[in-house]
Amino acid sequence: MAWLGSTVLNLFWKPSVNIVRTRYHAEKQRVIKRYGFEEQIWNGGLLPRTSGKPLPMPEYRPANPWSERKALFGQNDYIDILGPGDLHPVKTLYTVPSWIRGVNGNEYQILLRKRKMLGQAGLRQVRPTKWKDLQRRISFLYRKLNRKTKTGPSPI
Amino acid sequence: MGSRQITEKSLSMLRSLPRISLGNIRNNPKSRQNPKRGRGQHGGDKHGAGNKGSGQRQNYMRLGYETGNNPFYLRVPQEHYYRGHHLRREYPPLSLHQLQSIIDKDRLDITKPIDIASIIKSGLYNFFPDQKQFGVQLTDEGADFFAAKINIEVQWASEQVIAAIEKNGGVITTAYYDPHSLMLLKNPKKFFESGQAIPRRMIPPPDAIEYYTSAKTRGYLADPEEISKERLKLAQKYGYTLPNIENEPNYNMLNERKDPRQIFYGLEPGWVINLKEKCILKPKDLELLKFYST
Amino acid sequence: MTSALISAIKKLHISVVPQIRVYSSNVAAAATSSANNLSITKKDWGFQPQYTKPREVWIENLDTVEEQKLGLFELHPLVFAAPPRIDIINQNVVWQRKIRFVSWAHTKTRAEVRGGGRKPWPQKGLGRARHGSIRSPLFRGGGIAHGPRAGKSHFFMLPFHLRVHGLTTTLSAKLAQDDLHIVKDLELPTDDPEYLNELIEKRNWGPSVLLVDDTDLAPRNIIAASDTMGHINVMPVYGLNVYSMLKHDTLVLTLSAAEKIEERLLHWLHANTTKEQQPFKLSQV
Amino acid sequence: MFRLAISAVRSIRPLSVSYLNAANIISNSSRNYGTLQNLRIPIHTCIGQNSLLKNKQILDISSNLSVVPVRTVTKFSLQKGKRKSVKAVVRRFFRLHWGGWIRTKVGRNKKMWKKSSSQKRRLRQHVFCNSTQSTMLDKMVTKFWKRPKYYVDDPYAPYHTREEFVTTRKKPFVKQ
Repeated sequence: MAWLGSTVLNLFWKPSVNIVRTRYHAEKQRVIKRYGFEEQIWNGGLLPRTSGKPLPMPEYRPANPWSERKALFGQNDYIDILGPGDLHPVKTLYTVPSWIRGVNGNEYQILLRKRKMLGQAGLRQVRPTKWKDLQRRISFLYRKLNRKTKTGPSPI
Repeated sequence: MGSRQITEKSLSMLRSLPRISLGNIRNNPKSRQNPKRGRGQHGGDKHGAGNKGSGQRQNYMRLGYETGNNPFYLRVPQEHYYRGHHLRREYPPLSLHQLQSIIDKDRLDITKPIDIASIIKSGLYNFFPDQKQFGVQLTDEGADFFAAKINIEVQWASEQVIAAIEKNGGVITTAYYDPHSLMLLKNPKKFFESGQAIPRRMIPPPDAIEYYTSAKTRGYLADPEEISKERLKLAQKYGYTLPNIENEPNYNMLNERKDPRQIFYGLEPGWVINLKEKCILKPKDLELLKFYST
Repeated sequence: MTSALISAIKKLHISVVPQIRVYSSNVAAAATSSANNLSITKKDWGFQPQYTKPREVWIENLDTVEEQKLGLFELHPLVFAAPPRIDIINQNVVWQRKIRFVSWAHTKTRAEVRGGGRKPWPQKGLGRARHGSIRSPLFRGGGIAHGPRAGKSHFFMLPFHLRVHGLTTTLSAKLAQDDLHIVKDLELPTDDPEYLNELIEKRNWGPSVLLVDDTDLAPRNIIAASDTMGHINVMPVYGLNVYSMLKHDTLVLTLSAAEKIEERLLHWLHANTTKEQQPFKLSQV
Repeated sequence: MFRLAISAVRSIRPLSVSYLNAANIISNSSRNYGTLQNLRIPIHTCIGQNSLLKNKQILDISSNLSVVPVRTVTKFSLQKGKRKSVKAVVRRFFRLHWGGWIRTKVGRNKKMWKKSSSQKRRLRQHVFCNSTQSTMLDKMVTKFWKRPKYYVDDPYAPYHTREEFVTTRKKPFVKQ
């Protein structure tokens, strides 16, 4: 009797089929842009290997960790301890420009020092725009630091 | 090294560890505070700015401003407490108690006359001639148990101090030094290295002349006979018997004084001290001799 | 034969004085035992080691590829057996990096970017956002707000005694890890770089070697031999520093250099350093 | 009438402009005494009788140029980038060595005719500032004013230390 039941079912009932509209990525049409537009994103499948212009990879140049500058880094930093005692390590920092050698402070204090030392060296005449920007920055920082910041205890 | 030989143990442990290099060193954990502000549920609450007000808005009012009131620091009537401070002379104090402890620690040689240079050299007293400080002021703290027989030269001393020193058979002089001379006395080596001739000591300014010529204060410009009279008077006033220093074995030391123009003991103005060749160069020119002797 | 003798001497030495050997100063300043020209130097320091015993190291040679032990040498434990504080070493290295570092990264503010003086469009009536300058930080091509400004210095002075202890700690760590060698002098028989390479290879000194001599002018052969190799460097005593000691695998001191280093560091460990401990002032340098 | 006025204004204008210039020169040169002295010679020699720099009006103004008083803290000064003291504080208050500040009383010179003698006596006293005020005053002055000053015969000498009280004493107790 089982065969009868199944044939009856097959006669009267059919499974519902959903028709799905498939659209694959590769079949998508590109949006056509106006003339001269250059697509920034690569959408042509795999990346180019052999032909065309090479990717902008910089040439590999290994750094020399034993160049003279790196090999002797820090020499004479303890010259006041190991040396005869009349020379301070700050005096041996030849690589640092003299106006900032051994100086510590905020931007305003550094700029004041720069103006004092480079102004005498003729920065004003040689680089008038730089000089003007320096002056403007100093006056801006003066107003900002003195009027718009919290007042802490005075330095000891 | 402690009792458990921690250094030895750690050094021997280091033997079996990889080589210390630039790549594997670090500071102690938590030695540095993280400069970043928190962002979590409660870490990101107020970031230390508090709740409402000018703190949170970062509108920092100028110091002392009272939102329109006459500020406190301007409200108080003027009273020039500091008037003339730039003209006044300072004398940093050294108590007799401190002096006694310096002597007890054997950092001061009392077989020689003591002046400000030897006090500085003890390393237990310091002063700054560039800050209008004009030398030692000996104060009477510890005068009761001061028990050293010394020949000391200070820049300022009170009557009690003089009595305390003379009671023990010592001698005290108050002497004026100008700031430049004090600079030399504070760091003689630096001056000698500069290769200059020792200058003359300047005479005291008008308002100090009286103090330094008075025998009561044992001024260095006072008459010696007056001073010996005053010594006796002071002994009678404070009720002690004045020891007779003439019979002392070190009478010469107790009687040694500097010339009013002299800065260092044993060195005269005009001399140049050559530290490198360890010799003294003395002027011979008559004009120079005349200049330095007046 | 030699090594047996030396081990016998060392055993005797240890058995006589148990755990802590306080140095007795009645031994002659330099006593030389005649066995095979082996010199054993006992030193009479101005500052006696009080609780720790002196370190003993071999005096080696550079004139043959094979290592020859020329004698024994004593090193002061305050300098060469200090507690190995890695944090002090790190602080010293950070300090050495920072004193010479100046950040030159720079951005222009809206005041420094060219142009931007004119109001780009009227305040009202256009339906656009209000703007006063095309160089404001909101604009493309405008100035940078709170950007880096050139000439940011990171200079600071590490406290004096931390620097002294940085040197002693690093020297101690190097000695404890067998990376510190004492040689008689820096005389080489030849100026051939191959010889120096072979010597370093043979003695297992690691590729990079820092040689320290007491004099300003090192012998010609060692300079010529190490000239082409960046990782073999020669320094005078006053040039010695924590960073270089850590960068090079092996530290080689000459006898006189070791004595000089010891003398300087012992001096500072016992001297009155009030002047050195004052806060740094540029005008006083 | 108006025209006249305008022309009058016009005739004044160049004068005012060069007057500004003159002020510029003066203020620039007064920054440095050395340059001022150098400038003095050409001014007197090169410039003729009817020079603007000899104008009495300008000279009056330039000789009376006064620095605008600043009565708040300057945290970073224009010349050296350092903190500056508030002079108004130094003129009104006095700092004792232990960190306390003393001041006079407010209104001590006002309406004295109607104050009783005891009130006047109280007004003559000098009193302490409280903790908040002292902290503020400490922020307003530099380390120069916080350094103890060792004068001889200082009338404030007894007040500079607080050795009398157990909780404020600094020196160790000395057994004799």
